[in-house]
Amino acid sequence: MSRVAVVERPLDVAALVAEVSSPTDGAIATFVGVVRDSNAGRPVTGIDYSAYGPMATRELEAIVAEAAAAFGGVRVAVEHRVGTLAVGDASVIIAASHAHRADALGGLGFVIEELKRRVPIWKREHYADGTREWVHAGSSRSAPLSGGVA
Amino acid sequence: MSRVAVVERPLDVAALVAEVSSPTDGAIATFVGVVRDSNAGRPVTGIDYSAYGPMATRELEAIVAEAAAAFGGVRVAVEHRVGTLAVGDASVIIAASHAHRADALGGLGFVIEELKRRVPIWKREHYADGTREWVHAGSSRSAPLSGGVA
Amino acid sequence: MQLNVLLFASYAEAFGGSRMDIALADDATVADLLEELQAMARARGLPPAAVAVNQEYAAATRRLAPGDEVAIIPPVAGG
Amino acid sequence: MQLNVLLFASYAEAFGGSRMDIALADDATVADLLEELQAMARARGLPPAAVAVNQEYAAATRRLAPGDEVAIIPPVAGG
Repeated sequence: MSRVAVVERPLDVAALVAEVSSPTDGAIATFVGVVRDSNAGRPVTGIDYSAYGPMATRELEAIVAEAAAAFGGVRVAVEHRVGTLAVGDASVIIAASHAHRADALGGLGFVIEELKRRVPIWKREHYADGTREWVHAGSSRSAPLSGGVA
Repeated sequence: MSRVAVVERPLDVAALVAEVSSPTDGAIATFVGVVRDSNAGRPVTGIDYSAYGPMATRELEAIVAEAAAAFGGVRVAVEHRVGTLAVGDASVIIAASHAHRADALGGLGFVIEELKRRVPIWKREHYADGTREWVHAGSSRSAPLSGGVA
Repeated sequence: MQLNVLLFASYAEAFGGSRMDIALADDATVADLLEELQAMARARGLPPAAVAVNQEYAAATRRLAPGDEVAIIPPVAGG
Repeated sequence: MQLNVLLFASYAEAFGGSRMDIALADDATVADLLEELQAMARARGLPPAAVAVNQEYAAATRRLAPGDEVAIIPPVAGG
């Protein structure tokens, strides 16, 4: 019922909404992550996203299965884009559909938080001054099952 | 920054996402309410939505202003459709945009709950057996400031 | 004071139109209007309603004036 | 045992490629691999990483085998 993908093309929110919708469902909640023009006060011009593709797909599949178990069988479609994205480009879209809004919204929140916590995807920001930097916001939480290095 | 409307035409999620997006924002959360094919076990074939238009618009404007105050200036677009809708038609779309996802998701949840609680919009369901019925789910909560009748 | 109140949804259907005249004392409040409606609504099996004055939910103690836009708001069901 | 581990993001950049050979004892665990990496990572200013075995996060006590697909997972930043 659910579907996940890591892709190298632009994302389409209307397509994901159409994909998860069903005559039995009254509520579709979506999340669109977008490249923004600054981070921590530094002007950003773009972001390189990269992924450990097969594992990212497996983790996303596990996450949407956990969401369905926790939120009344919520049906979810997730696409994460990789490659070089410009300001305004969508990096991730999640659509969650259910008969009722509580499970659609609950499932949506669960998927975005878990995605950020554990899916092996990385980003390197490009700044207006020409420099680039890896973003390691979630450092400690990214190692749920093994010890850390360094 | 925000915009609300009660309209008599089909709704377009991609248009609302584009409307609220901004180079400063990294997160857009949306909610799509859809006519579903049953309610409380009865097969539904469609819904008539009607509104007290000017007051519905004022209440929606108040709600998005309250959302902005409570969720870091979150920018919201809301469109609610009225008229006769078929199963699968979107009755309401809310799009909430913010630099960060917590405020986009928080603002979205606030707006849908307040909309359902206090915006003067009504629906009459059409059932497969040819009957029609007013839906009065939120009875007691719809009278926040005055006494009830009957 | 003669009020011409706006009706919606189940109330409009039950009373046969989108407006209805109601006679009230000149110093009537929202509570007085609700009391006037109460028996009529109960007889028709209508759910509890609220009152809006000039497009805002009104407190029961609010005084009504002849020029007010007064509306009966049945339980809402948007979304 | 000679392991050929997968590298990503800051680790791939710091070590100059998407793979790296590491020699470990035949009964090595994930913890042993992390210890082996630790000094190299610290010298390069890299953040703490996790280890995945066969595309799943692995517990520190897990035994490594020559055929395993082993990956170093720097702090993730998807979304």
